[in-house]
Amino acid sequence: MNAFVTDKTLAPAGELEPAEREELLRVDNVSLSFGGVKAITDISFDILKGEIRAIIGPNGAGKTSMLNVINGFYHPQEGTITWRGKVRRKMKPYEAASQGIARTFQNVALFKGMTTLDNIMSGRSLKMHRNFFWQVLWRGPAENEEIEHRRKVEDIIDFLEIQAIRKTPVGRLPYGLQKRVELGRALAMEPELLLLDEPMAGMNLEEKEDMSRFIVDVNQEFGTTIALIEHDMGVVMDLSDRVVVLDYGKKIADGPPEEVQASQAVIDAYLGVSH
Amino acid sequence: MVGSASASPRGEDTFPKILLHNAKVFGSRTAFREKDFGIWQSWTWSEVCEEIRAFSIGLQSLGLGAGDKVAIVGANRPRLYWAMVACQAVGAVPVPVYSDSVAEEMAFVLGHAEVKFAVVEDQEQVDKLLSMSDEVPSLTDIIYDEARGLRDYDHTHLHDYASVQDKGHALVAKDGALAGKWAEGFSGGTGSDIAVMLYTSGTTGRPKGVMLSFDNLVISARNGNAFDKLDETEEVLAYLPMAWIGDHVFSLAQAFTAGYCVNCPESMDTIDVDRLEIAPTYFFAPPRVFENMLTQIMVRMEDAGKFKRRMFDAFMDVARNVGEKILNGEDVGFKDRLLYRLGELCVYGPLKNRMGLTRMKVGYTAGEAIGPEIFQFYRSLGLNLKQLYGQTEASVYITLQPDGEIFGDTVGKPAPDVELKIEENGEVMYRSPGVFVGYFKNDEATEKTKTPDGWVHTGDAGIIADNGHLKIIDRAKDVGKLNGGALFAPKYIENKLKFFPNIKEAVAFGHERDMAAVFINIDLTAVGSWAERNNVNYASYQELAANPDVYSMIESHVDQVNKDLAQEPMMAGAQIKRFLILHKELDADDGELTRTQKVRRSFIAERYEPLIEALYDGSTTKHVRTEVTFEDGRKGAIEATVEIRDMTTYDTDKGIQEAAE
Amino acid sequence: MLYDIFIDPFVQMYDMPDFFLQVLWEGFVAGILYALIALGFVLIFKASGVFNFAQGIMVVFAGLTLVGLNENGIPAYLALALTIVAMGVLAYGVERVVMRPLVNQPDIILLMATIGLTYFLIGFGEFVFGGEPKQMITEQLGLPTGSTAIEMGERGLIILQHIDIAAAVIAVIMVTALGIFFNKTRIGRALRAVADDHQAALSVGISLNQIWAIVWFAAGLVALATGIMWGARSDVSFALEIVAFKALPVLILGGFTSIPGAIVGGLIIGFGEKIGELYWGGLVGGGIESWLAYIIALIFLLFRPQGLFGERIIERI
Amino acid sequence: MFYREAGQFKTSYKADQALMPILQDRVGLTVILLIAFVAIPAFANDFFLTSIMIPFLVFSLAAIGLNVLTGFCGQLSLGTGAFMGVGAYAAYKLTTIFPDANVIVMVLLSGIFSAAIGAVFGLPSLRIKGLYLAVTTLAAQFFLEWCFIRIPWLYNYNASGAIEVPHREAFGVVVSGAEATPIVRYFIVLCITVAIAYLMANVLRGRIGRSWMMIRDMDIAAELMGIRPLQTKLMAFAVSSYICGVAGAMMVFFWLNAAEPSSYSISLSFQILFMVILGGLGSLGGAFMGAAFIWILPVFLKFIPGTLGIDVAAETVEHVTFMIVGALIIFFLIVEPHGFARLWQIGKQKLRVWPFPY
Repeated sequence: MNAFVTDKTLAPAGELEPAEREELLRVDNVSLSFGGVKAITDISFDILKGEIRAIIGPNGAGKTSMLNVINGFYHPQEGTITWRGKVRRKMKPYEAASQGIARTFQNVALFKGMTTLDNIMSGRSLKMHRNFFWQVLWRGPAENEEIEHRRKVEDIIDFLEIQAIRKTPVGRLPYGLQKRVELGRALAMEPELLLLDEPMAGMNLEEKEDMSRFIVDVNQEFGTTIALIEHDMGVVMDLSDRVVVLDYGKKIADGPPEEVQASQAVIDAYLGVSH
Repeated sequence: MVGSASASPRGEDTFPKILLHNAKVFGSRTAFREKDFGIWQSWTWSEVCEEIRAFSIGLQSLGLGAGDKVAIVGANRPRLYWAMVACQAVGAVPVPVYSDSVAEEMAFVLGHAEVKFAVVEDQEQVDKLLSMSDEVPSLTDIIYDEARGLRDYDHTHLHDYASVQDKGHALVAKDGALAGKWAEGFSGGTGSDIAVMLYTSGTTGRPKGVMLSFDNLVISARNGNAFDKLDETEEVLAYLPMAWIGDHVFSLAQAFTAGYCVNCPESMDTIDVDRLEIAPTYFFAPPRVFENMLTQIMVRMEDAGKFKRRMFDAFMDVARNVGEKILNGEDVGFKDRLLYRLGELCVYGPLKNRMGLTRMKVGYTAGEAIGPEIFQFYRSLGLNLKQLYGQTEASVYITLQPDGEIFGDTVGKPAPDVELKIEENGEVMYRSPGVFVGYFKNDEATEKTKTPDGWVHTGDAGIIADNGHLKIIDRAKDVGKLNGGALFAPKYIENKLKFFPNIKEAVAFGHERDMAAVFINIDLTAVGSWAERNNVNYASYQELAANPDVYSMIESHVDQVNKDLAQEPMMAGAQIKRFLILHKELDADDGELTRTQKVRRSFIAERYEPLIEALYDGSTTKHVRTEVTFEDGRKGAIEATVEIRDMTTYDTDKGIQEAAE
Repeated sequence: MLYDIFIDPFVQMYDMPDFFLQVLWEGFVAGILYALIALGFVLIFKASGVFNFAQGIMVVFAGLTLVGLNENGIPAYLALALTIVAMGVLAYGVERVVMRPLVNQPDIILLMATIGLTYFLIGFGEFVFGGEPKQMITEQLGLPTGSTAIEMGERGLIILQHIDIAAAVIAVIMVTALGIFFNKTRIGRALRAVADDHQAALSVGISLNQIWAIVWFAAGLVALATGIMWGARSDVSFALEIVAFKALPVLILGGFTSIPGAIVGGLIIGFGEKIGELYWGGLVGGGIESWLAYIIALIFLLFRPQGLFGERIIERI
Repeated sequence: MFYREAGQFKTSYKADQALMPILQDRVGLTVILLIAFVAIPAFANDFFLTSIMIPFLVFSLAAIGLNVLTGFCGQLSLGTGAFMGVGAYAAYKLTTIFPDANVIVMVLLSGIFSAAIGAVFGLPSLRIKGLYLAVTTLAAQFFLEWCFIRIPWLYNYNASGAIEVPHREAFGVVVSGAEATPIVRYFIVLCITVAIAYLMANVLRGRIGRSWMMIRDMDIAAELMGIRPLQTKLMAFAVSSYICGVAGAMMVFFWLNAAEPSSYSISLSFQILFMVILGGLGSLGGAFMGAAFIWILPVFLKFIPGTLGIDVAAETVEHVTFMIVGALIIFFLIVEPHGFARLWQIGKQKLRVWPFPY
């Protein structure tokens, strides 16, 4: 008799089994070294559209280098990267950005001289096109464009619940909020693939919970594919659909969280069994 | 058009009708603002009318009809206010609910009110309602304002606010006559219809649903507007819970009848900034808000440089001396006037500016007693802050302080159209056009509260002072009588004592006894700093409390209270004859206070029985042993010999009466 | 045209080897002086990370003080000693008044402060000694003056100024002395510790302030030597300030923290400049000496941004 | 304290993003503009206009130019003097080639040449950063200076090697050459400076300005967000050099009347750099404050001995001025490394939150 009781279940709308998902990015046999020091050795894995993919591993396992390879900051000596079906070897970071790869950084890399609002607005740079002439005049097209993007940015500010710090210079914010602003900046790019480098490092429990919620919401609300590096295993197990584990630049496991957690190689790596 | 709303005092009698009127008269004036997405999104009266109409018609198409109840849950948002009027337009009754109340209580209210629809703020509220759908079988549909996180929910009985409005728009577009039909629908409504149901969280028992008619609200609101000369140019900030009668009257009833603009803040975190930006002209806050603002001012000034602090202190002294007098239009010397002007430039003006109260025409505080010092502070800055006494059952207004007749210890004169009387037992009773229709599904309670001829029991004891102002002294049920027949209001006496910074707690005894006597707890911080200044050494609370100098200091305070009491004919009989300073601090860990730091009178009476005896048997000292719980949870006992002092009492004609032994 | 650029100069070099060798010598001497100025920069940069624009003016200031004292009747050697004292006072003053309050400020602010110091020293120097160029007291200091001509058989002769030889010798002595100072003495090792890691230096218990005063003093001594040599070749004047900018390209080639780098960089710039000016300068009207060094450095930077002796920079995020 | 912001709220993004969202700021600016456009022309004498106001405005504009590059885009430049020189020589050649054209237009066009040359010298900025970049700009400085000396075509083969501003009229008034009145020059310089400052404020608050600041604050992050470093830096070089070029052209056309290569030497570069640093990196208002300090203070100092009745040789005054300026620079760097603009910001913030400390 009460319509609600029966209908209130959450419908997992649009959720597909991993196998049915389209491949967004594939890394094939990638190796990277700096002057003889091998950072990454022969790593292959893929990221499927719409999933949350975690990359984990002990310190110095090459996780951040992997992200740097994906968004074109480092160029691997060997191997290929396939992005939306197209193979690429070399790519400038700004090209990666324009193709829809955004990221956050391990040690917050915000623009310190700007406010929260401007930092997030900077994420819209690629989507704004008014040229110098219009910018100089301001009134008219440039101003309208600015307002149009300001609206989008305000959506993000609302989404991340950072209204109160909108006009605060980011340098003055506590660390946890800076991380949130950085996420906002990456979101402003409306990326297809969002790379998060230790989004919860240095946060307290409450901040971690908030951040986890935001990450899940981003994934569900905008359908953004997310690849994240994280040390907190609890978070990784909760959030991610699949996990790839690196150790000393090599891949040692890949699969759903439960499976990876049970893998002997992973346990060894984390307990520091010598090689 | 200024003042036009009050020029036609008895115009439209329901909010939907007033809405149409406002859309016509104030069409392009801003009616609502909400800080959202970084700017103040604004709606004019005609836009608001559009919005409400579309939503209302949308609701109708979802099956909402006359007599249905609709829960309104969420923070202050224009859309939620509109939802209330939209419901009223189709004959439904909105039931605003405290959005932060625990699920159990909310479930009771919604179930009791038999709500059919609920209009809520966001996912959090939706989840809460879904979780209690078993207890609220009448609930069929939920409408939410913010879609975030709700994308994947089943939408058969869940609707986006905008989609409901779209439905309304579409229907109007299809059938041009619909808008007219909609207006016709409520044109037959009358002022005696139920406008809204507000649940009061009684101190005991289940919440009761107070049914208020349009007449209650509209007439009260118009009276309020006329009393403070409010018109369509006012700006208010809507930040208090929507389920509270105060907010309902200030942000809806008065806003509609006067046509002024209601501003909703961005979030609770930004309220200070939002208030600063809007600078409301009509401001309402419970005392704790004013207390917090004052504390913030003081804390910040602590960090200021020496020069600024000196300047601040100096000008605040000036303000304390002459500020209120200037505000009240009294005679003040030229030099003081000049200094005050200078202070206005350097301190008061900037201070008011930072608080966002620069434009405040009139401000009210109510809900509980405000500390006289806090009240004075704001008034001395030149802010027209006033007190009022009201209740949900009265549609707020019972008494108001008229301009120029502001006294810290009274709550004002009866509001327009309000009749007031004091019962034999001291209880205040009133009768007014705002008196509620009744409690929903609770005739028993209605009969208990409202007499057949329309008088309402407030539950508060009070007295009417010589100048005609009402003074609330205590809860009626706590007021007792001395054996001599004099009225004994313990809380009144305790509060008077507690206004002294040196006194932290006081417990008064006297009901069915020969005289009034009190236990006193000194304030360790205040008295401690006094001790430091005067080189008084002490090792513990107990030692400080027993210090003769401290005793003398407290004695002088008690004496002052007695003098004050002697001024009031009704209270003069219950002057304090004896007092003692307790050897330990009253503590919630020992069960002497509630967790909200309220005195548990009966428990204390039992626990300190020997001391009470000593108060009444005339002894001057008493040795006691008390069980205590230490902070680490260990139990122990402290022993002390407590001194008891006799006090002088005064005649009403100020003559000194010998202390009765 | 192409002939003028690519062939003719080399033909000339072959045809007139005496002239070419003479040019090389000139370049060598100029290079030594550049290297000495650069050495002053390196000392301070190594220990405090400050790019000391005032090094050039310190050279002028040291020279002027020496000459000025002598002009007022103070014997040369005593004047030299007093000048050394003056440089010590300057070093102490700079440390107290400029460096200490500005510790931990961004590079550009420190750079600006040294430019401010330059202004101050120019004003002060001119105020005390007047703006006129002065003759260096070469003879009084016992430095050689004459010149030696080396015959090259039938192909002409090369003239070597003795003062230039002395400059080269002094430069070598200074570099060696500094090398020993840095590697063998306690203070020298402390200086290196500071350069490597300020925190570590502090934890070892070395006073940063002392060290800064010492390096500024050392840089002052280098400036004095430079001033004497340079002054002996031309005049002691404020024009030298512009020459001091040449230390920048030298540092870019040699790296900001390397003493051998400063020497090698100085020589490259010295040779390059003289050869470029004399064999190619004529093609564009001469005077290219004023900018050639920067262009050399610029081209160098584009291909090896970390300098000759620097390690490859790996950017991290 | 004078900022009473209560009741100033924004109902549109347009108002929220205005250059001066606070009413009191707008009033203040209006007052300053009124003084500049009305009070000064009405009351100032020729000396004040020629020796103080005109150079002050010219230097302010140059400082804005350098600030765009160094303050907003984070690229250190020591070649400002030479870029100003390019503007001056370009304007000189333009007005020689087109004698009938409006010389004000020529001055504005001359900036395009320095923009082009600035962009060329900005090319290395892709690979070179910080102090290293300063060296490449030094290359520009010395190379261009050399060009001004060695290419006689640039100065019309004058025997003196200097450029002398010809007599030109525009809108029926003599605007350049020896006969141009100070008041006319003042208005031209004022209008151009104010206009460019306003237009730059527009650029700086929009996408382009933001991309510069992104590069300045964290170039790697900027690149990973889709900013093309070379394009962005070159644009900063070009815009900066344009403004400097116009300032350089104004310097000779409306102030000095004649200029030789040494007018645009490295010491001018340093002077402008000081204005920017002391005024405050990354602040347009700071450029004006810095220019006022560096230009007006020495003029002021020169008059002090005279007014005190002390007889001192002009040279000595000059030397002492140098010392004082140098010492003050160090002093202000120590007191507030972020310049007058920051001092102003702090003061303003204090006034806004008055009487509170924060």
